[in-house]
Amino acid sequence: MAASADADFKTRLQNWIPKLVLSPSLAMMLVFVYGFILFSVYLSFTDSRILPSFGWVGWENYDKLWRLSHWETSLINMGIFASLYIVICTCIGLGLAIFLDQKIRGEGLLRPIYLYPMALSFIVTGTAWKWFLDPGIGLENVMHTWGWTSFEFDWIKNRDYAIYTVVLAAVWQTSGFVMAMFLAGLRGIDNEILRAAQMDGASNWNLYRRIIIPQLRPAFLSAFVILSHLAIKTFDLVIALTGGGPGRATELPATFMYSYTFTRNQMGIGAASATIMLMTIAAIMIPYLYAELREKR
Amino acid sequence: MGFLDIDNATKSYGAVEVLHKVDISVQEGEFLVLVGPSGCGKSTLLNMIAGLEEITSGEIRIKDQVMNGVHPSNRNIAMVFQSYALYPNMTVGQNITFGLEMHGVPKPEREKAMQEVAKLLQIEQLLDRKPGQLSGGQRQRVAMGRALVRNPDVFLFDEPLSNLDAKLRVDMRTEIKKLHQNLGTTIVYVTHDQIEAMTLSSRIAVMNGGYVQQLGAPQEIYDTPANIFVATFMGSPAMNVVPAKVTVLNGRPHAEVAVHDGSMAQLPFSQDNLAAWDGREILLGIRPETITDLDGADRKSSNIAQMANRIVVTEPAGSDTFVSMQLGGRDVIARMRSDAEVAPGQDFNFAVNMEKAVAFDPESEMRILP
Amino acid sequence: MSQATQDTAIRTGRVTRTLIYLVLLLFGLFYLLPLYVMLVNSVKPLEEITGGGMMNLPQVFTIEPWLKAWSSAQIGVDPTGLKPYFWNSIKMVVPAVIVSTILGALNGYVLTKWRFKYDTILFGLMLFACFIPFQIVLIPMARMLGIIGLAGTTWGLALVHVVYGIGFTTLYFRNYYAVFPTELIRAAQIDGAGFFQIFWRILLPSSGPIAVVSIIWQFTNIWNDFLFGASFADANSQPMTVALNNLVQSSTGVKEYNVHFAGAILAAMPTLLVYIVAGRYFVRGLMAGSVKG
Amino acid sequence: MRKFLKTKSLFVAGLLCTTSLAHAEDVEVLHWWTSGGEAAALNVLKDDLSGQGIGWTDMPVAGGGGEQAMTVLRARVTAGNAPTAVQALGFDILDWADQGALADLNEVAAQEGWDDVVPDALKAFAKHDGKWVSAPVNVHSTNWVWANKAVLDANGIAQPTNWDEFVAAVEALKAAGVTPIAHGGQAWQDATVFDAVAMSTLGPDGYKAAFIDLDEETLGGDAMKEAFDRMAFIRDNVDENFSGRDWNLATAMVINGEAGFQMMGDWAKGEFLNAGKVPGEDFLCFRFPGTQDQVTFNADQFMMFDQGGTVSAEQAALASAILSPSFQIAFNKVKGSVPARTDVDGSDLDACGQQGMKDLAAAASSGNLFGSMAHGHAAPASVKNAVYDVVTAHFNGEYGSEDAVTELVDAVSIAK
Repeated sequence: MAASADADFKTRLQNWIPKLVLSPSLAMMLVFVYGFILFSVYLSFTDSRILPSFGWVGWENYDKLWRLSHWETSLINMGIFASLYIVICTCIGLGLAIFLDQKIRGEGLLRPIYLYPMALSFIVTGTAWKWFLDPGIGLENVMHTWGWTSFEFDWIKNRDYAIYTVVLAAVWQTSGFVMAMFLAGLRGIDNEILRAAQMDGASNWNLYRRIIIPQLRPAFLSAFVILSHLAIKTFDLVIALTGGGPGRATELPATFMYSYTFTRNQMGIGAASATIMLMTIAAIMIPYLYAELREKR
Repeated sequence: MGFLDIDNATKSYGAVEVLHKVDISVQEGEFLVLVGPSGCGKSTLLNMIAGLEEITSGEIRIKDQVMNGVHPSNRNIAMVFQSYALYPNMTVGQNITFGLEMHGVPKPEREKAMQEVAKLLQIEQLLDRKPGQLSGGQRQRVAMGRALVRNPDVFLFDEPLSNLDAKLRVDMRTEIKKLHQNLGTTIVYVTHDQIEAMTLSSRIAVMNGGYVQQLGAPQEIYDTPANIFVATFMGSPAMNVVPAKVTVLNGRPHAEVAVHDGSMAQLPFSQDNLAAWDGREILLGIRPETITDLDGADRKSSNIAQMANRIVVTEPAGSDTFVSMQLGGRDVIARMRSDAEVAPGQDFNFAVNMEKAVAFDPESEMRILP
Repeated sequence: MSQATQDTAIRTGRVTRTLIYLVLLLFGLFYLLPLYVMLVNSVKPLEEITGGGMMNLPQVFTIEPWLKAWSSAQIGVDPTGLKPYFWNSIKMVVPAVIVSTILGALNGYVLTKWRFKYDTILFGLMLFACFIPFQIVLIPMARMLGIIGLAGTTWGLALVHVVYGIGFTTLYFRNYYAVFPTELIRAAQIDGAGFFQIFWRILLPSSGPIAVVSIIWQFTNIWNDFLFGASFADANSQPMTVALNNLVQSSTGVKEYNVHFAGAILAAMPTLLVYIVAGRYFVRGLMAGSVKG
Repeated sequence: MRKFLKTKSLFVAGLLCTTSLAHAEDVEVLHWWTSGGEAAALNVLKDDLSGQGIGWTDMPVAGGGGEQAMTVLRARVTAGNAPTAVQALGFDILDWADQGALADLNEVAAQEGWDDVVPDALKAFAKHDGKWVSAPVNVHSTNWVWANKAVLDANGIAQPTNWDEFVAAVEALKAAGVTPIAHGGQAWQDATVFDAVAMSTLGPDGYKAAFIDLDEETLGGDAMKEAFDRMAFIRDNVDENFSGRDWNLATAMVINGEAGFQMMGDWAKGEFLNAGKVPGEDFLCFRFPGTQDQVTFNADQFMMFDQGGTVSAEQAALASAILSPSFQIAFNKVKGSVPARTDVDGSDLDACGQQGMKDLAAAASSGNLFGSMAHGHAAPASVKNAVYDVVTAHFNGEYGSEDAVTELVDAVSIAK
């Protein structure tokens, strides 16, 4: 509302208070997020190495970046990781939520068990996971001592499979959280619709497939946003679990960017990879945000 | 100058004008009802009076004070919302006195005012409850209490009864009417229910498409609707509107209407105004209650016409029986006494009280008679 | 049909139910496994761990590793254990969670109930900010903190967490307030309540469920953060995760796995507690807002 | 923001002006020595300083051989809040000195006569443009092989002195069903082995040409391919579970007799000693076959950050304490390395340590002392990591030796 010239004090006050209240958050956002993004994009065109410096080098960093074979590896890994992670988390989350919604005795006990991994960082659970996945002391070893000697589970040591152990641990951490979101969605569905569908003779399977799951669309969308943001930011997990190895087999863009910016003293290349990452994120998120926010208007 | 003046008020959102130059003047103690279908702009107008929406152009004055740009709380108005808008975290008592508290009224006075209002509305025993524990009717009372306690210049009601069940709605309607009669306050009341509009108001503004279609006393609007929209919107069942042709027989204009078998019935008008329309098409408006059997016809009427037609369906409704027939190619409803002897398929001799008949220009849809 | 007497409309047979319980329990085990490994090995003497048998229950039960991790393990030069860092974390987390939640609530309130031109775009900007990878802000953020004089302080750290948490808290509260009846706001306006009075008296008392979601989310994220804590804290404000990292990642010498595990569980204790205690409200809070359209 | 950052030196100068004066009486030390032994060693330094009334603010950031600490350092310097002293390795020191961020310690150095007692190879990293900027703590040498004597004896294996003997020894162990080589599959460990293999294959001149001068011809030459072939041989003789293993667990395999050899720096000794093993009796330490005369080294130093133009009394005291003979001995006894100054009495050190000191002095005087590529003393971090990438990818079988050589040339040229 634009205040009329003859508005009284209270009305005028009420017109600018909301904007005033929003402004600190906005200012912080503009400086600390968008300002920094611009800064980082700018750095990607400079010869920065150990600290920011401002010698303009044009596209050189991007050129170097695309010549690095393990940048490619990290992008491919990101594709594998993100798609598997999002799909598996969604499936497990939805499945568990549906099962848990069947008037399960002990739901109060199971729910926190499913949820708690989200509370832990991989700095905390990294070692336990590493042990568990290690064929020498972990699952494989345990199976062997239990007499199943042909059991093999050495993915974490295997260049081609290591990325899947990263997926496994990541799914462990977040699928319970996704479950909670779906459970919330399920609990919000009107029972009368379900009864009506049952009167129509729908089987349980059809009930879920045709009636319930389509109604969970908002939960799917929320899950997608949260999962994709976690996938993009996955960093601690890789560092704690594989350190990017074996070799560079589990390198992700986030770890790539970190290592170039901070441990390899090639801040320019690091910034270039960050820029590409941000553009990818933007390409995925902006259409989504646009659709979501427009709808609500 | 009225008590509340709406002077050429216009509202637009961007380029879209949703209210067009509304001009209403409300007198002190008047009960104005804004009625119309959803999206007609009635709630927008109410919100503009309340100060919840800005006025794009024009003026709103209360007691000759221009209210444009004045904060809602400084207009000395009170509002009852459709959902009652009771603050869920406060008790009934706190809900009622919240406005006073915001205006800095000291606690003892607030208490006193609250007790008075609670007594008036018979909700004393509810004062410590939370809104979630109340029934619909009780919430309605609390919402009114919250408005009353402020002792405002103008009460605004935004469809306050639409969330109640049918019986309660009727009771509350009566209650509001009583309250208005006892307190003599000025009320602007928004509803889409024309019965509420008729029963409660001292004047009605019928709105559609952002225009005030007609402003007047209830009976005036009922008897002489300004146009087809008002005619069909007000009254239940709605006024029958059928195409007819004006023929002047014996110097008197008649409406020539086709009955079920295509033969023509001639219905004489009471007035002569339509002589100029001789031979032209009009739309004839007949209220259901003016079509009866011969015994049920209004004895005071000086112009009862007879018309033979075939009954299609009968719907006994206890107090009345509704009878439908074909007239002018349309379904027409007649409202008969419950003991009228009618049966589907029967050829029946109807009495039409042409004194109450209305005629519209089929092109402009405006009333041309009476 | 007897559905009317049943709470849920879905009915399942006995076999299906058994299967469902089985699956649920299996997943429960899957989720518990790492915690089990950590717990079991944190109460074993070191020899027992190096002797192998990660999954075995302890033969000798000892509480020693826990005591050591808490109060006497070597974190850097001083054998202080994790204790002092625990308080550093608390001092950082509490204000950061409170401020970011309050700001998120206010933003959500403005964005839903005091709409103005371009507010959706502003919200979109805030939401997109959630996706920024934190690694790229380290250097410019450090410079900023230096300029405003908060470098190396708990307050500086809290500020950083507030900045990068607002996007999420705003999202949660905005979605929640979007379904909050606007008529209540209007009623309060007519009653004479101002911007903050409406927020404080009307909205906030009804925001319990979503506040729980926001607090849980922020609390766990901030508590578990390592990158910012390591980069922006100095010796007196290093949070628990950094200390845990120093304990676990020491480059040479004997790795005291039992102490490491005990320390890890200690570091995770507050977030675990939050999830267990408030988990119930969490689902309720999600229901109340954030997963609705 | 750009205004603040117009030129590099202005940028850093601006930072240093805002450097806090809060720790007037304290020194703040950023390091990653958090294990019990290391911390005990640092405590010697701390106590020394507190004897002089100087407080010690400890700022440990462990992880990744100092990678994490370097990130933190960058944030601290950018924030204008640089610590007094920071543990650092090789080229990192020079990089920071290039930024103009380090203090000028010449005064202290002159007083204490550092120029005379610190070997030139170390000075190359501790001095920048003729200015002392850093105080070296120790010298690690990285081309060691650790062996379980009992295992070797049981299989009739003598200490190998060249590659062929080493191959024979490995084959013998393999035939006996012992894991020949204990190894942890982390990039820096792969590179540590590669360092030694390259030194033995290319010879000292080739090593220098390839990794210090970054000569493309040598990097892409046949000898380099041979070095990679030898890496492949080593890869074939480690156990299946090597990937991601910490180095000390690999050492434990040698200690326990599960494996015969481990190629690792001298810090591995601490593990043997902790396990109660006696050098020469229970385990052997010798130079990697074919590098008997060479020493590849890395040195821990404390670089001193400029605290506003002058070297404060505390900072000077810290620097001089680090290079004091008593601390050098006390620290290196615990750490397994040898003192950074050559004039100290090493009689307190054990057999391996004394051997190390002798080797170092000999190598230094004969020009056979080289900075370790794997530990950032041959080339800057960017190049080091580029080499890591290739070595570790090759070691994990991503490509063969031929491709590895091409990749190496390419990666180094990108990183240069």
